[in-house]
Amino acid sequence: MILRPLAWQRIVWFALAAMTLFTLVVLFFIIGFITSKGAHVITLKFLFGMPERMGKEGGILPTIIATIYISLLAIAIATPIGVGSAVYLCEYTRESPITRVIRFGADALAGVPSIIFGLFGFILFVIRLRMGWSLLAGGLTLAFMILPTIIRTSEEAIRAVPYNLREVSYSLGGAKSQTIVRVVLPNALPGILTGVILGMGRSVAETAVVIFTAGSSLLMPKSLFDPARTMAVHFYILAREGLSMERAYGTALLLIIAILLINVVAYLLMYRLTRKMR
Amino acid sequence: MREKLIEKGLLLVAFSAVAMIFLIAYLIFREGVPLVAKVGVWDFIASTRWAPSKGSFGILPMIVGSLEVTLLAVIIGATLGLSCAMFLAEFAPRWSVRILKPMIELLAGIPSVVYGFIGVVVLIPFIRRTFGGPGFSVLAAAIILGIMILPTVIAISLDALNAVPPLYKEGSLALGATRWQTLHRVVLPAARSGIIAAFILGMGRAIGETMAVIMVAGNALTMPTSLLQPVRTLTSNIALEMGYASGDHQAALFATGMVLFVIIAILNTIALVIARPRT
Amino acid sequence: MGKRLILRGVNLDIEANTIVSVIGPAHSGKTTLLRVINRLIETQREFMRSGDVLLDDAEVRRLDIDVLRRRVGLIFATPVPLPGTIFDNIAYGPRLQHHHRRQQLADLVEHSLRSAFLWDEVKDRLSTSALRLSGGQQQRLCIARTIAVDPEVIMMDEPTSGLDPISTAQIETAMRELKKQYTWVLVTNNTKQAARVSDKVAFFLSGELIEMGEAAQIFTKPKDPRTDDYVSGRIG
Amino acid sequence: MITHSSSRGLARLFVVAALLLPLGCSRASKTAITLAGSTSVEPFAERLAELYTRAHPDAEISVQGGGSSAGIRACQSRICAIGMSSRELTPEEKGLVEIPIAHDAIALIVNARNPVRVMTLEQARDVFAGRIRNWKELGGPNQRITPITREEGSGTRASFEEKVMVAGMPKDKDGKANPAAFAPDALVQDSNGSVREIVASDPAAIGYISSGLIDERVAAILLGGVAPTEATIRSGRYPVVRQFLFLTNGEATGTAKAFIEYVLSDSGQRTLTEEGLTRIK
Amino acid sequence: MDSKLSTLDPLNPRPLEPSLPKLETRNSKLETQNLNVFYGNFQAVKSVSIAFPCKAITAIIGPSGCGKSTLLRSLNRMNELVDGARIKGTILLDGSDIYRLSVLELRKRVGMVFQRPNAFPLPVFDNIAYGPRIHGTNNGSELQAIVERCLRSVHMWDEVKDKLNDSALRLTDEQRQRLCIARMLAVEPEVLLMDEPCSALDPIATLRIEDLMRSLKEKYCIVIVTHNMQQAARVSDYTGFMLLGVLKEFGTTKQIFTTPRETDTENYISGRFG
Repeated sequence: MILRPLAWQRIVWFALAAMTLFTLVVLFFIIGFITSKGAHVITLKFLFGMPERMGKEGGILPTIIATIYISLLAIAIATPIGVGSAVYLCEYTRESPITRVIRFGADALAGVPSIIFGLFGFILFVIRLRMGWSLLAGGLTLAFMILPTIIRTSEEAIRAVPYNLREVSYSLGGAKSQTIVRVVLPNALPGILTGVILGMGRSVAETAVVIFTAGSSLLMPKSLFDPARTMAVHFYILAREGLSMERAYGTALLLIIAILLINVVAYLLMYRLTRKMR
Repeated sequence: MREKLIEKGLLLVAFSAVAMIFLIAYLIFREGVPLVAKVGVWDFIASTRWAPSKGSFGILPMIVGSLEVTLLAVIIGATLGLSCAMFLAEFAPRWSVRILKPMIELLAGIPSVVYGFIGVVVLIPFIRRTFGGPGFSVLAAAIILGIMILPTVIAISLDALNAVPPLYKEGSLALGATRWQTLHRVVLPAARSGIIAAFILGMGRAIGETMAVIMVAGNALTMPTSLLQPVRTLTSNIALEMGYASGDHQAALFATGMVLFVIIAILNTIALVIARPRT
Repeated sequence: MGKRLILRGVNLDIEANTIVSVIGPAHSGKTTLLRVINRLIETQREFMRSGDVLLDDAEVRRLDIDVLRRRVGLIFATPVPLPGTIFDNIAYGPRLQHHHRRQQLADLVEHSLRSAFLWDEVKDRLSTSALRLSGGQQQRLCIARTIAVDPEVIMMDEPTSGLDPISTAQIETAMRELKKQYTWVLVTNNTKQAARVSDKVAFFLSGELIEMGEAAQIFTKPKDPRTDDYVSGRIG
Repeated sequence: MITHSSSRGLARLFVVAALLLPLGCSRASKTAITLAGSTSVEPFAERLAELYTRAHPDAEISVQGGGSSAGIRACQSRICAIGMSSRELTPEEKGLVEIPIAHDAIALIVNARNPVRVMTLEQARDVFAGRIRNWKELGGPNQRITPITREEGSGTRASFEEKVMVAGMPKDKDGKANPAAFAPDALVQDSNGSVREIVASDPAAIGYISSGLIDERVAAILLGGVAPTEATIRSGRYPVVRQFLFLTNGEATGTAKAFIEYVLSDSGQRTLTEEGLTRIK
Repeated sequence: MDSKLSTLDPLNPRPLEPSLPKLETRNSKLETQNLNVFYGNFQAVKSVSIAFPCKAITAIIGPSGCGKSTLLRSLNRMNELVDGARIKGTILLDGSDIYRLSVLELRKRVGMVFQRPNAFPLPVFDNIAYGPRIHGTNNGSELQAIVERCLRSVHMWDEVKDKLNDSALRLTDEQRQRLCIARMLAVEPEVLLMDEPCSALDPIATLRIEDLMRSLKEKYCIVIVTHNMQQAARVSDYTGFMLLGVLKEFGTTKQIFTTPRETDTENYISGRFG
């Protein structure tokens, strides 16, 4: 080594700082670009109006509503299953063939590309179970797409709950289920919530799955069995078909704002939930 | 008694993920296997001509295309992502990490179609002007995917670096090592499995990504020999043609999904073996 | 724990309403002993035991596990307040059994906190987080929490190892005051503490009970040379 | 107690989430129908549905893309009332009622800045088969051609193949010409719109789309000297024309029937003409 | 409150007066003068002046939270790893201010062993060779020689010479602690700081590490922090007693354990509190 360690460290510092800066510039360019092009499109009429002429004119209210419904539906289905699985994996078994099979399942599910989820959802829910293109079919498919995320993050959150808290509960005469409900889950809640938010973000952002399972109808969805077009799909169609670039930018900006809002709400919720514990 | 019931119920719930993966595999394979049997495994995966309406079902260019795009994307994403994570973990001031980390996680939530769209309106014209050709290319797809997986790679490898017990760091610093020496000789090896996991997840996202790739890759059916050539990946093949496919054509798309499934399984297994911590 | 033998041929008799200290160097099996008694060890990895643990002549494995753990309380080395308010912490155990009305619960909380000499310090802030208490207060909170489920035996696993001298003295005082109501088992690696508080002392080394006797006898004229080595500081 | 209140909080969250969802067990209204299928037909169907429901507020028509095959499949399994197809049905798919709603000419388009405006069918064939690779050969600038085709299975592509790619190809003994293969390095896009967007942004690109979607950023090539106008399309002089189909499983009833009648009516056909298609009646 | 504690006024401890009879230190190696260490607003060490002699073991004892670890960690500036840490006062190594050395140089000369054996998750060989490598030695045979010498000086060579390429995490706690000591010796420090090095070990391992310390004393200035009074009595030549951040008393080990001058020291030594 010719360079002195500190000189070497300085060089590395600059190299890493440059890479970090570059990364941040790229990422923020994306947001800046969308914001600068889309900000003027977002008006009350755009937010709360019905689309006209395939979205070339009018607003995007049905797509906002559809996005909210479908992502809430997805997490409402995936959260109990995911948290339940995580509780079983962490609290009820040790490493065994059973846990390995379950983990394999979750890992494999995490590796399935969304397009395959789309095909699967189309065949199973839309055609076989005769749900048609609908919020329900879309929500179910998305739920299984985000399930591995929720399992994984919940598992980590549950494992991060200090073991001695459980011991305290046991040593005060708490049964296992009581200990899980009263000590483990409340303390793992912030972590679980992170997983739920991640999953919700993925559902909001997903395009391929939704096109195949929930369809792309621009009507206002009135029931779980109605087809719908989410904001991400609407953006894709607007941009892809060249219907209206302006509106595409506006929709993209709204999508980013939606993700931001979800994160902020989650942060506030987490803060509220943990405040009492600190 | 009640406790036992709860346990059994949870076991059932926990198996739903397994059930789902088998159901997916079953449905995909049931549609795909007969076609592969008809065409022949070798002709399916090693022939370069894809013309389903004429009875040619060769997906080799797409396999090569998928792997090429994914590999390049992971190289881009991993280099930038790990550098960023190392900088944030060891050199950046704490307050900046507290601001930047949530922002980067937020970026992970931007829909891939938005990344793809930015690729179309910014990156493609740039490549077309700089290097000539149509712009839609392996390079464009790899750059877009590389950027797309950045937030994932950064967030997870940052977690892995932060999870290294401070004991190790202290031990190294107490021997008179610089922070960089400590980082690359002790912390990186100790965080190895977590960092590889980040790369694997990034890779998974890259190889499975569909919409963004369709938008920027050009989807041509050639064997990609240059970075500036258009390329079609396995995922985009499915999404492109599923809408109008029927009969054998549709089965061939399911078979494409099957191959994708197998490739991902192989990549995951390899990665798991590499990532297994040495004990 | 795997295949290691942690405790070997231990015969120990603990009388009611006494303070028995278990002393010994690190890895001598003291903590394991406590966990075998209240069966907390069953929640950990594979483990095997032979021999009996009798609580009032009943083998602990025959008792309902919840009942056993209510009868035999355990205080840990580092104070572990449950995240939540002080009140919630004390009320945790009683609430597990459901049948407690608000006023009853409040009385019970006050009684438990008084018993652990903590009431005066916290009575005005029962609804603040237990994590805001100092280390010594937290450990007394843990004692109060154990008292709230009305145990017969209270076992403590090096309860003052992380505490400053004043907090240590307060906890030792509480033990002495409460001796009339409970039987105490104190695991400590601080021989001086054992000498200060206990009636009887048991010395463990490498999983074996070497010697047990009155505190004075163990510290002044131990029968076994190994005990002598330890209490006089030649090993440990 | 924190453990209590927070789990209750979580429960509340889910209850609110559940209440937000309209838990309808069947379709909200009996007059609601779904159209699904070809992405080429989709924009026109959407426009028609918009106008129809404006006149009949009690009816609800949702229009899905998904592609001709998905539409056919959905129609066969009665998941949608009306399927939309831009290609002819294969023998296995026969059995559905086919209702042609419009003619659609497929126009060859180039960037408005590209000086080339006329091609013979054979030249068009050679461009897409990869035999002509430079605009110079067509009288344009010295620039490599970027041909853009549609994906295998697309109705637009099938029509183009049938009419253009066979031009001048040797005929077999049945008198049918084998179409030339598309150049493998041609870009592939999966919708008319995206083909148009690329051509609009790349002066070297050439593609083919529904003539109704041409805008000022792209120019239609006169194929064999004929421009795709209503007159040339209806008279059959323009060489690449296909039909857009509505499909029903059995005779249409209710809203579906009324909607089809509206589409075939004079005002429906006029709307289609306004949007750039050519009327069938 | 227990009457036995009445002599102790921990809330207002008096600092050790500089006027107290000064210890006769043969050439002191490391010395603090009026050292104060803060973490944010909390003062963990209060005006401590202490000199650590060459070729001797100095023990710092005291109950939990008395600041003994903080004192130790400020001697090689490891306290700086905590946000908001700062010091006031002087620390001298061989008579010159440690802040005039680069932090790397200081830590090279003043080595440290931690409470939990923190061998790196690397092979045994790489653990020992770590220090020499980061300080620029890359010659294979040279490293080989260093590794053997250091393992020999912690009496471990025979045990591990055949498993130099095994991960250090496979060793027992005691072996790992020895390995950490060997790793430190490989950078040829002058002062060894040990922060409760035996608290995780069983009595036999403890005794062996203590033997090792005695043998290392021939060459190094050793400072050990322990909450185990008996250990201090067994191994050290000098002992300092700290209480609530203040150095209450400092003297030869024999004097501290037999004739302490301060009542607090006596109370602590005799087990009346702590």
